[in-house]
Amino acid sequence: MTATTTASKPLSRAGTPSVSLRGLTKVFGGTTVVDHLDLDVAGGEFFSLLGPSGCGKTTTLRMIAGFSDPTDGSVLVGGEDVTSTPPHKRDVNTVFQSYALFEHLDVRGNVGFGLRRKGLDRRTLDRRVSEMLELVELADKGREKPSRLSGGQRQRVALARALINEPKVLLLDEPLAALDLQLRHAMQAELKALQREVGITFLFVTHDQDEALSMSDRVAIMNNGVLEQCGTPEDVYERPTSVFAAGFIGTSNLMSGVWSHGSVVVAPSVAIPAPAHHGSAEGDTVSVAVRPEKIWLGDHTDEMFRLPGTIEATTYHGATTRYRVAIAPGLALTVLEQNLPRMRAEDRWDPGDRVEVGWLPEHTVVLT
Amino acid sequence: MTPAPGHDHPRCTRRGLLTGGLAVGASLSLPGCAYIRDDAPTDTPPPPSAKAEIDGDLVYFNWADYLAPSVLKGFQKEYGVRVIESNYDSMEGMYAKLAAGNRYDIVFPIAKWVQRLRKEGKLRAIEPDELQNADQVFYSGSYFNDPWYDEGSQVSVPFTVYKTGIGWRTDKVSSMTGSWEDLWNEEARGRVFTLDDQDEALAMAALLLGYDVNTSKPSELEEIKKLLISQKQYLRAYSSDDINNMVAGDAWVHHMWSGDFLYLRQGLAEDPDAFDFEAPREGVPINSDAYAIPTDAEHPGTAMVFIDYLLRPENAIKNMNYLYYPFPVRDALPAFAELADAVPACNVEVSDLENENVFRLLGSDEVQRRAAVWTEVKAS
Amino acid sequence: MPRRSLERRPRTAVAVTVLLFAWLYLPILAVTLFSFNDKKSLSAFSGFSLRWYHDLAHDQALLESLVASLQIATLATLGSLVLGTMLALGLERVRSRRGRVIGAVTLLPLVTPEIVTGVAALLLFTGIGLKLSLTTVVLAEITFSIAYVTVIVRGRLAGLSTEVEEAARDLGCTPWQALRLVTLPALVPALLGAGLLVFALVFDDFVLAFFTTGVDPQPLPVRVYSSIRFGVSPAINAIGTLMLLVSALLIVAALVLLRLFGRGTSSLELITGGERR
Amino acid sequence: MVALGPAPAPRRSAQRTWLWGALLAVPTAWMVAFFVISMVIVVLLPFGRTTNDGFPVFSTSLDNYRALWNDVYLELFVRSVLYALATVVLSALIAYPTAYAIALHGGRYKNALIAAVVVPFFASYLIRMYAWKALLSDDGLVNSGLRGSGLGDGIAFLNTPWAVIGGLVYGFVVFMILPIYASLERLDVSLVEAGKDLYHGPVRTFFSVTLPATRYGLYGGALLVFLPALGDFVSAQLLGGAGTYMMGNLVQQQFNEGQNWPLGSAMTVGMMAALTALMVAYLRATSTQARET
Repeated sequence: MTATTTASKPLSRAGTPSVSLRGLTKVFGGTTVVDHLDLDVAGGEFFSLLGPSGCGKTTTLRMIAGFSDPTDGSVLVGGEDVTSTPPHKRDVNTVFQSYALFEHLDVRGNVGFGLRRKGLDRRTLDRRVSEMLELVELADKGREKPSRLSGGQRQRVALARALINEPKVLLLDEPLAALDLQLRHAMQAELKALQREVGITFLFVTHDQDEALSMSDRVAIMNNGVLEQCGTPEDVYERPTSVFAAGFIGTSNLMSGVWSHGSVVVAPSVAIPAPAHHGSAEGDTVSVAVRPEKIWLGDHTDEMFRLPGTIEATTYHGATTRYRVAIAPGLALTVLEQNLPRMRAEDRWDPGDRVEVGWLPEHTVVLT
Repeated sequence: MTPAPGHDHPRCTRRGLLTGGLAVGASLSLPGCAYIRDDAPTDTPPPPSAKAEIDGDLVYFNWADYLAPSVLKGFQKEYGVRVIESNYDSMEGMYAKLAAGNRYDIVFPIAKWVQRLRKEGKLRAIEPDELQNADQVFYSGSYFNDPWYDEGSQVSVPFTVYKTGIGWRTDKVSSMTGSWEDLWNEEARGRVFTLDDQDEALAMAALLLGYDVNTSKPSELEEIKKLLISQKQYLRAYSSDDINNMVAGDAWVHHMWSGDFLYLRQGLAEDPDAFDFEAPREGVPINSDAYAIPTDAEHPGTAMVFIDYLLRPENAIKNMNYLYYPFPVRDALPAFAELADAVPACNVEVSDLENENVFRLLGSDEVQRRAAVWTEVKAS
Repeated sequence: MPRRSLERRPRTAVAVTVLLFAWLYLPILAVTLFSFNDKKSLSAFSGFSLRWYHDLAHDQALLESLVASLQIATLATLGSLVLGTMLALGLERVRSRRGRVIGAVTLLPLVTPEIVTGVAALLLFTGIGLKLSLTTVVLAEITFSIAYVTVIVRGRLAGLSTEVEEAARDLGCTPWQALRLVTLPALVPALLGAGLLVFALVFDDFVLAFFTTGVDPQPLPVRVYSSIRFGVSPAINAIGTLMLLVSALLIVAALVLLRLFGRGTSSLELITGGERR
Repeated sequence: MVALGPAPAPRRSAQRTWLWGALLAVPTAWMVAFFVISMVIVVLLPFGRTTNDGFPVFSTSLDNYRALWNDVYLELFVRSVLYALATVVLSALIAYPTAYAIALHGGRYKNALIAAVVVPFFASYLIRMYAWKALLSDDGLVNSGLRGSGLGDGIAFLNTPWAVIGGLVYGFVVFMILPIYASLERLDVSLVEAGKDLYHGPVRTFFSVTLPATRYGLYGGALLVFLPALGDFVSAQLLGGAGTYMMGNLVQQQFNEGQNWPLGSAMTVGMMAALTALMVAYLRATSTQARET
């Protein structure tokens, strides 16, 4: 797998990794859910595991937390092997998707739960709980029962309850999935700010690519139990290394063709020039991807690769306009154009118009 | 009271069951497993009598509501003990509880059950000399000095005597004939009740057929069965709640106990003349109940005191006025004759007891044959 | 969202309902009314009197039966709550074929006629030489009630996210602590409801008590049964009224509790054992 | 059948610990000790006999099981089943309209009404039966009322098969009402309304939409009523007549007056066998029907 090579590349912020997974494998009733996963998350990093549901990301998280025993492989937290350590002895805490608040306790009782287990004296405990509630802006809700709180507030209680233990790693299992869109955006920003403030490693599981890209220092894309790609948000967006990564993050014009003389032939009449790709030989079948927003319908420069085409469909999306442009029989590209201030409705292309599409060769990504 | 944790039974039981279920004829004796044991020895002499002195609360086992509450209360007050009361609703039920090892201080068995319990060594001797009022029942020439069910009167003291006959509604039925055939009375068809009691029901049929009330001859039992089944078309139900069945108007003719009838007529009925009682000419079962003290009674002394207390004529009279059953206590008998004045058929003279229609103790086989007949009669 | 009712009232159905209510409550009213009667009659009310309550207050045997029944119901409730909850937790967490077999066996008492259970208990206790007493009644009642508790608690457990227990373990609880500090408190409403239900059932249970009772003061229903068969003291009316009152209060309390908190189980599923789909 | 409560597989498996096994072990041991073993004794004791002094002991006799094969008992068995079936049918006829009226027309009093139906069933069955016995006796309140209002000479309610069946319905109708109510509660009212458009008329709609949609409630209720009705002995004892003996009475008689525990156990086993056979037949029938629809 290509992922393993990228995943374990040395980290700039260095030190001992907060979490290391070594050959982590989970088999459920004959199905391999997580397949020999290797991963290092650096201290203080905001790291996201991104993938469609059923890709094994939650199972991975549960194995790190200790709720699920790996079939094979090991989990290290702060350099220490915790594979067979029960959850209550691991220096990690989890924010659950359902928040899993204790309904019979009030907010303070929930937040102070972990510290009380550690046997802290009352006064310290009260002070720390108050500080933590201050931090998550729930200072006035301490005596409320969770059932009386809003979704966002419940989520913050769950966060506070986990963070107060100052774990080496905080595991977050799709904590924002239950919130509505606006609240989710607000919480994304808050969560990121909070992480900077407390400096704790966040391992964040999500299926929402926007969320992963906007919040994370690094993102790992998982599919069918394996890591497809791991890197900074820019890396995985701009330079996807697999068909899956290119398709899962954002939209891509994916075309498969045959490698021939520095180009990929995707249709008899269309050969797309592509940068040299290691490991590919003449006549190999490869895929190429081009992001829709990288394609221009006019104002081309000389360096651009250009192709004639016909507008098939025009869809107005407010901030953008989306076109389907046929460039060969059975082959069409999606093109995304910003609706800039100077543009008016009559400036848009209509179906049937003949156009020329063009993009810079470096925006052609070759995938294997 | 508390469910004891960690019972000691399962091992014993499981092994017991396996051997018990599988062993061919072998009777392995495992102590503690009740279903694997030899037949109990019989005819052991009763343990000696206790002294009549209070030695604890009285654990009392009787039919429900079969003593005047005021008498019970008086006893508790006078001697400063509690009476812990349990009830049975059949002699068999009483026997089963005793057999299961429950410990009572005093029980009130019917005559033949005294015989059985004594034979099995389950009763303690009662020495009349210990009782201040013994002469009220054990006077010279008294039938109870040597009754058929308790030779030499070793383990029992007489409690009540009664007979079984037929009670009827004079306002509904006019054609009574003074025979057990009145339980087949056409006028009362569908409103006849027979006592829900194996011995009484079989005895009634046996007397009608001219057989011994204790018969266990298969041929006679077969006839009795047919006769009883033939009665079913006249019958409304088998029930021992004779008083209420009459009071509620459900019964017009009722196979019933003399004491119950008297209570019904004198104690309950708005119009006493609407009820009458007969002792059929074929003969009637005569019975007596007795006081007895089980061998394993924990407070036999208190039980002795209790018996003595009940033998006081004034207490016997109180009980008779409550129960309407005669107590064979010498100085109380005139009071009962007065009570039964209106219906002489209800009166039981001690001389009535010299009668062969008493329910005697039978062997296990005989009992089961009779039980099978009774079960079939009720089931069909 | 409130469910809409159908507009037209089906007159037959309403009539049957009214008749049913009359059928159910007429005897209760009669018992209550005649418990205040000043005569021993159940057909003519001749005047108000508290004499039967007075009789009851002085009927030691009847009072002892009442106390015995209360004791039996209390102990059987506690015992079956502990065992039934353990069973529910175990069945919910141990998901194996063995677990399913155990689950089926524990539910058998619910589909076994009580007379069979009673006979079996009698034979067992006699066989192992355990003297019949209030203890044996309690043991039999616990065995019979475990299934009810298990059904109710499992219903509540199924509605309870396993994440809550995991959260507790995540925050430093051993499995046992997680159970004690988080799961059990969350089960409190179901336990209360189940407890009240079992208490009412056992307090009023006749058949099992009939077969397993011994020398001690008899449980109230057994005493009532003997009285009914051999002529009734009207004090029975008084005690009947009290029993009706106690049972009714307990059941109403159980229903209200389950409705307030028992999101997992409705009061109906509790009594019917729920419906399979 | 009476599978109780929803038990969906958990979304995730918790990490295995000794705790759950231990939790399961204690009540399981209890049930084995007090239920399973007792049932084994019930099956084995009929091979035994009664000693001279009336004690049941284990043996290897087949007499008690053989004694069950007797015309009188077979007739009684058929009678018991008929009574239990009549109880089921009558209960359904009473329970369905009641549940229907409360579930669909109860409005905001729905919960109060259903609670009012349930409450009496937890309040002394015996006392209620005894009250009925007094009310229905020939000179009782009901008959006095009938005579008083000139409606004939009164009716002998008690000691008839119908009194016994009435007592059984009275005791167990709640087990029919609740499952039907539960299934009516879940019924989608718009289905019924659609049905009215489609079939015209409430009666046809009821039989082609409402009733089929709630049949599982009816099945469940039928079973929950049938089982206890077949084993009951109180109703026949208190309200029955000379010819209304049921299996429960037979068993009870062997244990009390009959003093023949081995025979009583054999009758108990016979009763369980009959029940099991009927249950299997019932399960077959309902599951076939479920598959067909």
